Amino acid sequence: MNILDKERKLLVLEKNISDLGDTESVSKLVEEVEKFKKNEMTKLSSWDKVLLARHPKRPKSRDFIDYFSKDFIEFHGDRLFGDDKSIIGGIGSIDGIVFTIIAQQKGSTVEENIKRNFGMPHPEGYRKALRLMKQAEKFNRPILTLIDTPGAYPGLGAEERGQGFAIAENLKEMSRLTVPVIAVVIGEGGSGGALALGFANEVLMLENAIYSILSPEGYASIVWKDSTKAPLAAEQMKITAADLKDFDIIDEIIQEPFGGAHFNPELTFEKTKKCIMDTYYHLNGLARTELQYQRNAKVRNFGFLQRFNYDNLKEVRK
Amino acid sequence: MNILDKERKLLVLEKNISDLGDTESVSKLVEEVEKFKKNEMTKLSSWDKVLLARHPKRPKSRDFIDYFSKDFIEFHGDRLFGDDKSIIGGIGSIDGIVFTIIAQQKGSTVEENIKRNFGMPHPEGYRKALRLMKQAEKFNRPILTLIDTPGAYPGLGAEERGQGFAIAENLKEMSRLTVPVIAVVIGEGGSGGALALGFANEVLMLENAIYSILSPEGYASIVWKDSTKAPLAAEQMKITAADLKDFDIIDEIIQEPFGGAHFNPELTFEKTKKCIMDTYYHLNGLARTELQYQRNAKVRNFGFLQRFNYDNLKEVRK
Amino acid sequence: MNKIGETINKRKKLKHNIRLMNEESRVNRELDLDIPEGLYDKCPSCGKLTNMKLNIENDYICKSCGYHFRMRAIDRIKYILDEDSFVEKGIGYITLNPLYIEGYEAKINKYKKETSLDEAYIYGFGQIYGEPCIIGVMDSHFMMGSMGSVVGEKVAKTFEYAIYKKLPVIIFTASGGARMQEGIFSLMQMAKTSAAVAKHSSLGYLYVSVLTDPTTGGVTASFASLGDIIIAEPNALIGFAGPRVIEQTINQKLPEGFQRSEFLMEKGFIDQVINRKDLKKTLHQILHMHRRTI
Amino acid sequence: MNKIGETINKRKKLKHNIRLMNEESRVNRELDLDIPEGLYDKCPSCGKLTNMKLNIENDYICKSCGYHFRMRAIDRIKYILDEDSFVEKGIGYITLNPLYIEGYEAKINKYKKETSLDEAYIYGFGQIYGEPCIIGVMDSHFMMGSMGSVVGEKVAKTFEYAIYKKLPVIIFTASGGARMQEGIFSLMQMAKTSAAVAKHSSLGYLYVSVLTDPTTGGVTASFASLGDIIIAEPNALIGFAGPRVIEQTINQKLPEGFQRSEFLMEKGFIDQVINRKDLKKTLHQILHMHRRTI
Ligand SMILES: [Zn+2]
Ligand SMILES: [Zn+2]
Repeated sequence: MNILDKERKLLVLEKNISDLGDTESVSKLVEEVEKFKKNEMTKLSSWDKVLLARHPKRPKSRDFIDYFSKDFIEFHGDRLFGDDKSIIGGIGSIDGIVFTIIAQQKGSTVEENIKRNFGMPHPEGYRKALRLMKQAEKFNRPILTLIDTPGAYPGLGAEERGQGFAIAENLKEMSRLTVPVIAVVIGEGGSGGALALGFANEVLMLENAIYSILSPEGYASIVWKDSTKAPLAAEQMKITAADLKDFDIIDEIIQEPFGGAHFNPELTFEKTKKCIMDTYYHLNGLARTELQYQRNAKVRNFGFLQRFNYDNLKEVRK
Repeated sequence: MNILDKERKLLVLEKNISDLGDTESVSKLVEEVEKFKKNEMTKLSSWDKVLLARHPKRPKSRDFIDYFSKDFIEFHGDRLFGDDKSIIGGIGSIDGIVFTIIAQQKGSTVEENIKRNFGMPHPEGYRKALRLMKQAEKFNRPILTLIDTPGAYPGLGAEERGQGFAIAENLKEMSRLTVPVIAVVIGEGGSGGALALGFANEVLMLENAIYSILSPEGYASIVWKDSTKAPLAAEQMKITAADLKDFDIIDEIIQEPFGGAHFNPELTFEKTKKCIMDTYYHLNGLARTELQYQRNAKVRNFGFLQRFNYDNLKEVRK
Repeated sequence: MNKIGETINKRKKLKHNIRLMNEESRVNRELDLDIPEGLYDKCPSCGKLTNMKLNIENDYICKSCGYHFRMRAIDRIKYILDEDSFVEKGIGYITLNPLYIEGYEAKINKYKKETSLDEAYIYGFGQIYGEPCIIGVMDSHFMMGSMGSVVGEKVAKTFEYAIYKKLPVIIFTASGGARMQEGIFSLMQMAKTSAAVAKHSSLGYLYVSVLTDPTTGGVTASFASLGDIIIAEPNALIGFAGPRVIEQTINQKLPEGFQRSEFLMEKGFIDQVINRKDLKKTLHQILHMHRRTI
Repeated sequence: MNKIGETINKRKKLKHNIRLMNEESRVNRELDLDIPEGLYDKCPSCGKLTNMKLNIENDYICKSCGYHFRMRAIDRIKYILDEDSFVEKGIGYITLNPLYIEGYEAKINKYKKETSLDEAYIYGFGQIYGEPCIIGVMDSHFMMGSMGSVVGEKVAKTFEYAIYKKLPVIIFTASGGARMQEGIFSLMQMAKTSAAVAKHSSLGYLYVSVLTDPTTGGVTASFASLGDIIIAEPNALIGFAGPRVIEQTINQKLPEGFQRSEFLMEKGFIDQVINRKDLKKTLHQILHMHRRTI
């Protein structure tokens, strides 16, 4: 039984209770629900987290932004080719500090999902992001990115207009930024399409978010020629916040409420905001060149490898 | 009789001479030709220069480049959308100095003209130019631009992809360059489409080239609702090298051989090259910030206006 | 120039609150304009006859169809800036006739009289809900807002003054392009104004460009397109080449909405299309959010 | 891996002139490879059976159709660099198995044996007609040239070594993308290598990227696309998403030539498509013309 089945069962149980009204059997049922919550719904497999990260009711970037910032102004377009609606960009103040906010946006409805291309950016989306990052650099403004994408869109137009080139350019230019860059993986962090907004000074991640080099389905179909083995792949690939914190790839895990972010969005937003602002004030002490140095030094260390030492001294770097 | 008619007549006269072979009437004809050359073909109206600037046989940018530089390597593309063939860019050494060379290219044949879009760039052409200028800046390499365009292309795609934005961006970024920029108007310098390669430290101009805010035909059809009055417009608009030198808008006039550049391309190339290299060595003494300052100071002074002085002192700036 | 322009021209007695004074100016220009009660004009968009006074009270927007009337520079300043906050700079430039075009001076004088402006552009210091900025406004009623030497010079001065004052710049553009009558000098204003933007920008100051109907030609291909933030009013014509030139070139009709604000936003060139009613609020918000850097 | 790869694998006795030595290396790897006379193989492009030795003598280009065979890294180095000029750097990295994927180590060992390489990428100092540079070459015969931690580390080291030596970098790419088996670590190599390019570039040094068949995925979306000058061999597959993924997404066949070098040049992403026979000459010329800045 995965988390979605459990969630459904919980709703049935709770409905039963409210149907009963104020009878004696209620207390028994309440007890049962509490037991179910405690024993079943808190044990999440990697696959459960994949399901939660993609949950249709999970709050989207725009929901976070609207909670964080009452004065968010959206800026459109890459000044080159188009305005990619799968990436939202603009400025907004969070607790009095003006941030450049750049976020991948999935839709909450079918229509919005089509408009947002299911959160899968084209090159013009990444170029809009880069334009706004350079703007932030000009005004010495911190950058907040929210990551929630299945990946960069693999289509004709995207390839024609240089998807790989756009992502690479972002990575190169992000390494040059001298303002604080904070990235938060709020849902799916899919591949290079996520990393193109994720080269940050600090990477935060929601408890049930995932971040991976390809989708578990993709992995399963390559390795086992069977995409239904995705749950197994999810386990093997180490894509949860806890796994990535172990690897030191991310810096902070933001706890989600019981049942996942959508069980209590406000609480999720509040915790996320707190974590962002703590991180901001932590980074704010650094000089501009130090911010650039710190961001690059961090990435420079990513890798899991060993180098043969001829004096038989082994050095492992993780 | 305009210069093209005169040119045709000259060819007829010369043919007559060679048809006659070695007879007595030859010397008389030769005399007549010389008289015609001296009295008729050296008096050029502004419209004659327009015709020469657009002469189908007039050497094109690529001919200049091939003469200047034996090792020219062309670099294609804007890294964003396409490779505009109406602008050629690349690097080549001229007398041992490596330049970034960027040039508008008309075709010599109908096919080439179609391929080159008659020398009328799209935004991707200007963005390719900008990319290569920034590359030159990185490598501290002087920039040579050759200008020969009727104007930026006024089409659907060009507008959709931000023709005005691309030209403006070039002007802004050219003002920031700290390497020597030398522009040569070799044929038609048409409007903002020409200026987008023409914001230089020194602007050279071939004797029979033109440089104008719009075509004489365009001017005539706006002012007199009659595009056949273009010759009159050409006179009024002050678009020849001599006019612009008088206005201090350009810096040097490169003399063309008798009959125009196409009567002796090699000589034209050689003179142009000499003028470019003289200018280069003149600019080469300046520090990088001085180069930027000089280029901007020059443009800052462009304008023909007066300011009312309340002490009745009038100050004229040209 | 559309009808509404001519109409607004005739206002002569309406009280206005714009101070057109600065320390160097002894020139005081007559700016009292009025529209007679009960004057009706045709809306260029929906064609309805409407009471001009009512439209003006409705933020210069047609009550019937939402059309944004082309505003005069002085009306724009009055509309956007805080009362009494405007201090005009750069007064006293005189347009010359470098190419000796017959009738150019007369034309300029006619527009001067009609608009009570020196040229197609005015600028100065102002405040938007208390936030200071340097503001520049083009006026399409002055020779279609075309950019000659004086306009170019004043635009450059705008940025230089902003650097001196360490302030952001807001420019409202409205232009048919370069001013033909000044030939190559007009063309060079594109480089001059772009260089001025570059300098202001390199020092870290904000520049907001507000494109209004129409913004075409050399102005589009220079300072209008170079804002850190580019805002457009709804349905404004914005382009490099004019629609007629394009139609002649491609030999077909342009599609509906081509080169309009909304189209350009879709194509990635405009940050936001903003209704005139929300403009002041948005500009204030932008200025406020960039205050740290001033 | 195509047939020619396997074939070339078998070369064991052919004398070669590449020194794989450097001051820190006591590891001497067996690189003597040979192709028996009279070995024939099928060209992947035209399908003709051709004598491999003849093709190799023809610069690894099919005599019949001009197809550029995928080259092994060591052959590329031998082919592009001056004789005896190569000094390999960054020897001794060991690929680990961070996700404990069953069989990953065995796979790596198999490729090591087959290719005589540590990993899918080698780099070092070299000269092209006397012009010094730091050269890096990916090898698609080693696990499809996929980029894991070791490849990413060595690419980063390439740029760092070039900074130390104040030299330009040339990298020949050939990769199927990120190495799945190393999960998130592979992904992070994209940022690491891009940052290394940025640092080298900020110091004013030249980086020439040469894209060979195939260059896809994470390598395309990082250092491969970041050359000051980007060259491609003819008809190389170059893209971010693989053709099969795209076909599945859009549910139709890709057009002929899509994602090939010539297509990408047309789309503005490649400076020049250069035939292998002209490559060394062109690279030399580029290095020579950038010498002033070294
Ligand atoms: Zn109306
Ligand atoms: Zn073949």
